[in-house]
Amino acid sequence: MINKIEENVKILLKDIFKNGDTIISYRNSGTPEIKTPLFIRNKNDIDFLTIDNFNVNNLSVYLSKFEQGEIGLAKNNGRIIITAKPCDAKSIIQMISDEQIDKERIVLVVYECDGVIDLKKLSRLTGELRQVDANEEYVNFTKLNGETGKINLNSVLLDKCLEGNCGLPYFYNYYFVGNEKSFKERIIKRSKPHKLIIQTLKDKKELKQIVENEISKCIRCNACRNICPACFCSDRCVFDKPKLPVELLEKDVSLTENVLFHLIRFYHVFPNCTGCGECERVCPQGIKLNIFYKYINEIISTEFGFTPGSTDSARQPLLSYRLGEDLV
Amino acid sequence: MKTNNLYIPLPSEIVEIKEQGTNIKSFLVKLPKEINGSEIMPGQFFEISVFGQGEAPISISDVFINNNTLLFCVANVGTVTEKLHSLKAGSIIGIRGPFGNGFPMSSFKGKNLILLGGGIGLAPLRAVASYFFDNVESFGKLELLYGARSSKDLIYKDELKQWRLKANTIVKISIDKPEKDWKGNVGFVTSFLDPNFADRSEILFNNDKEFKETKLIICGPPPMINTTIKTIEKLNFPQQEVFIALENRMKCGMGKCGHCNIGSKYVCIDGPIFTLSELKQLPKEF
Amino acid sequence: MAGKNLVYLFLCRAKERKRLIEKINNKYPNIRVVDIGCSGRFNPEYALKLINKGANGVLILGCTPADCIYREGSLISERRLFLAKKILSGFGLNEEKLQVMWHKINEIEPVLKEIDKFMNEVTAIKDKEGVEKV
Amino acid sequence: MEQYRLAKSELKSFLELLKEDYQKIIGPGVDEEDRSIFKEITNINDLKLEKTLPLKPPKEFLFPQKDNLFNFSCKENTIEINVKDTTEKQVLFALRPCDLTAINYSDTFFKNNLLDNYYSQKRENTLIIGIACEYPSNKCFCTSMDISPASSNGADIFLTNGGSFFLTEFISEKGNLIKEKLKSILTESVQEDNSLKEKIDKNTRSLLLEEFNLKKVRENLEKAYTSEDTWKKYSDACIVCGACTFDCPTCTCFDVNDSFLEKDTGIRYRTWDSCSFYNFSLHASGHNPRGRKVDRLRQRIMHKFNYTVKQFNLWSCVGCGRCIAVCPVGINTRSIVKDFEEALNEDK
Repeated sequence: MINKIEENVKILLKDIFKNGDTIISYRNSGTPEIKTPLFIRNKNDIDFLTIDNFNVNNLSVYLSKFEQGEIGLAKNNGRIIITAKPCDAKSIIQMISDEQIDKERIVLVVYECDGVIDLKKLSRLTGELRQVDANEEYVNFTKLNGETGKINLNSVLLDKCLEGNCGLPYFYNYYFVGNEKSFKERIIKRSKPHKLIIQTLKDKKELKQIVENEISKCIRCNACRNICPACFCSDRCVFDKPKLPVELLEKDVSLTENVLFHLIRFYHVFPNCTGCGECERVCPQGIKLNIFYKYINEIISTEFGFTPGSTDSARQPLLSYRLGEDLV
Repeated sequence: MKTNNLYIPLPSEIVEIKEQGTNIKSFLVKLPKEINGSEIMPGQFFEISVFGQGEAPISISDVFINNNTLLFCVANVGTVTEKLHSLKAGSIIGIRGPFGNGFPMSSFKGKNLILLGGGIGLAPLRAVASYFFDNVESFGKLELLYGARSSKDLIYKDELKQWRLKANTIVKISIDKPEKDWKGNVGFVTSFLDPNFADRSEILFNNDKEFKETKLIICGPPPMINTTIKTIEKLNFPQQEVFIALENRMKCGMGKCGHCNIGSKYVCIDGPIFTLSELKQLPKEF
Repeated sequence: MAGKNLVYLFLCRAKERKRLIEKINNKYPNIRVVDIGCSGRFNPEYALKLINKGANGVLILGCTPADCIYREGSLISERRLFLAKKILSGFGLNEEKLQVMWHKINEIEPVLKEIDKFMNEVTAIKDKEGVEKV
Repeated sequence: MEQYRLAKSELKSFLELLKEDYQKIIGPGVDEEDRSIFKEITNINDLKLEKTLPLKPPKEFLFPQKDNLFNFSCKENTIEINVKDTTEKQVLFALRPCDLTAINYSDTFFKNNLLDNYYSQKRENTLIIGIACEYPSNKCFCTSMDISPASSNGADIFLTNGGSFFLTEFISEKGNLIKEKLKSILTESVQEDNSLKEKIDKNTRSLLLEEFNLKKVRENLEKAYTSEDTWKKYSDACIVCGACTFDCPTCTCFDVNDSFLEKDTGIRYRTWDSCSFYNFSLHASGHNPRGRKVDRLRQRIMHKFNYTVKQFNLWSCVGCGRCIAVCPVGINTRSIVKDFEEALNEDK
């Protein structure tokens, strides 16, 4: 179903594309199962675009840092047309409500997706691949030595797709629904999102243990910070300021400094974290960062009734107060 | 300097600190006995350690073999240099070095030297000048063309006065913008190389018009180096006679940490002095 | 390097609380008093860093909302500090080490009483947790 | 260079014999999520030889992410500096030819003209046992960097899988030193063992996804510096994190920093640094010669495929594919290099 959407997306993009615009989408990289972001500036590149279950990246990271030119693209006056899954759209909407990007310059093309593939799960089940493609139900692959095989799509989806809490986007310019039946199924699946691991995190000793052996693996490569759409000042991040008289964080890679790095990044990001799961996906050491984000997101929604990315104008809790809450 | 571990700084005491310009100070420090003073060439640099803060690569400004001291000139631009500026005479710092290739003084013998300095770029050029004054007879003429943003940014003011009186030495100074009680030249330092500038370089345009007997030595901030290279190309001065001191970011000073890597060269061991012809083969990343 | 067994007291309008600060200094040698102008200006990152580095506790003294000369100084930091405490416990650190108290500008005794309570709590935590890691 | 057979059943005692001289044995194992990593092998079933290459390279055991250079204490007017020597001997077990060549490169780099004591001390105390590679990933391209999957250069002892035994070759004198001790569990090797290596080499070569011609790449890269559009095609996606350089076995760049432990005693230490960070080449004046991320991606590729060959006559890329596997946005070093293998496009 999702590859049928690809043709329609290409047709749409070809006729709305004007000179000076930039289209951000996905294309094949040198390895069969990995997709890489594609930046289209002239019309005939649109054919390289691919829409399938391997589009894992959250492209909104290039929007949030668009103006600063370090990670985002250099300034240009045209529009930015971005293809997005519903979960990426949530990040974009949260950025609009954080006034990081202005709505007029964005053309949001959202397409329905039956979930994206977690490459770690895929390689555990299939090993190294020479060729792979996926449809609604199965992933067909050929191994390096030529053997072919087929596995169930649901067995290799990302946890966030299994949870199914990637609701309908609050706003979009174009929305590709795919066929009627699968769209209805997905709406039902999304209506009862189930929580995966949030309940276990109550007792303090267990938490300290998780922090110790998870965060001690951290090699401080900044992948989680730079991929995060909610971490939008990563061009002038407080950790990179070369001239602070007393450095907030030292370059040392000990457990204390690593915990401090994640504490402070976590503290900066959680009000606008939409749970897109990119930080856990990109971590070269496989640290399960989502545990911490889910834990704090649950507190904000119960305490302040605020879920990031739900609307494009909600005032996030930290910027406001209410008399008589006596929280502290 | 053959201690087995080149990362270990040698303790050295600050003898005297002098204000030189807006947030620039010169530091006279004791030369540790493990370092042989006569081996130190102009254009080389030392890694100065402020313990607890870090290290900064500072080019050698002068070597006084007799009273065993070294002179450095440091601008307060980073965390280490800021801490260094807060120190008083008598406190202990660490120095490591000398690193870098330095100017090939022996190949300069018998030639005229033009020193083109920008702002604090005069610091390493002073080492060249004092080498010239120590062996005046084996060189041609010395001409110092020195520019700075404002009169307050000029360093070694009293030394400049003494150099004017020395034999076959010419000193020309200019500042970027006119100031109230400034009677000297006004304009960028590259204007000295411009043929129709009033106070233009004497060696280039009178004594050695074919540029056969002259070495051009440049030290200053990257923007100044870029504009100077353009004017030199206009003059078509022979490129292998132009010696440029680069100032890339450095951490180890021994070609290991990779910060000063340009193309296949490391500025700290293959430089910091490069001839213009060498620089042309490297990517423009300085 | 952050203080082994040190407690940091961030308070607002230090100029008007001189007598209180004197009392604290000679009563508790291991409390570091820091003037931050207004408790709304306190950046919880400092608390996260200090507690993570092994400090005993961080205490923030702000004005009561009615008494606050910046009208909403202490209120602004209310939610921020609450969520900072949650993050501390989310990372397995002890959230009781970070406390906030609001008092009128001229109160001395109630503040000292609350500081005593905090110091006992904090030392109790410290003994339970054993040696501090820095 | 004599060859012996080490029966796989004897592997357990092989490791125990090594343990007598070397305190630590590090080899490929798996973490709790079945991801292959290098870890300390305490007993035989920690060892997992059939997995793909561990993502974090063995360089962390020779050039650790954080290395204390020295401790200092500032007394009244003297500075006391002392360096802690490492005397712990370790074995790096079952390294594949790509990691062997990477260690060979970092040996040359750290020992070239000014010696780096910290690296060379650890390197002296390390015995390297290589193994022929039979489980490549679809990101590997070691054959394009003319490394054979069964090449033993760089190893002290080299094992080649022969079904029920390992063909064991003692190559360096450090390897021969402990040969006597291991003799008891080795058996004579037979003539047809010699064909084992070509068989593995041919089989692994057939599994690789694509190759490129290194000589043409190097020539084209000479002129490729200014073709910005080709570089931009890849660097636009780059998020300038340091994952590719931290997981690269031949990346040796580091940063040096001080920190105070007590009132006036502290340490100077070095940590890994990455040329894709903005601060890497930032001058104190604020000028940054590689300010844009396209400059930094170009620096990484040019350094690996052009610059180091001029300095040390050695490639500083071993085609292990870790930078491809670990890149958060799927930038593929191999396809960048293949882009430059064909003729240079016209926007020179």
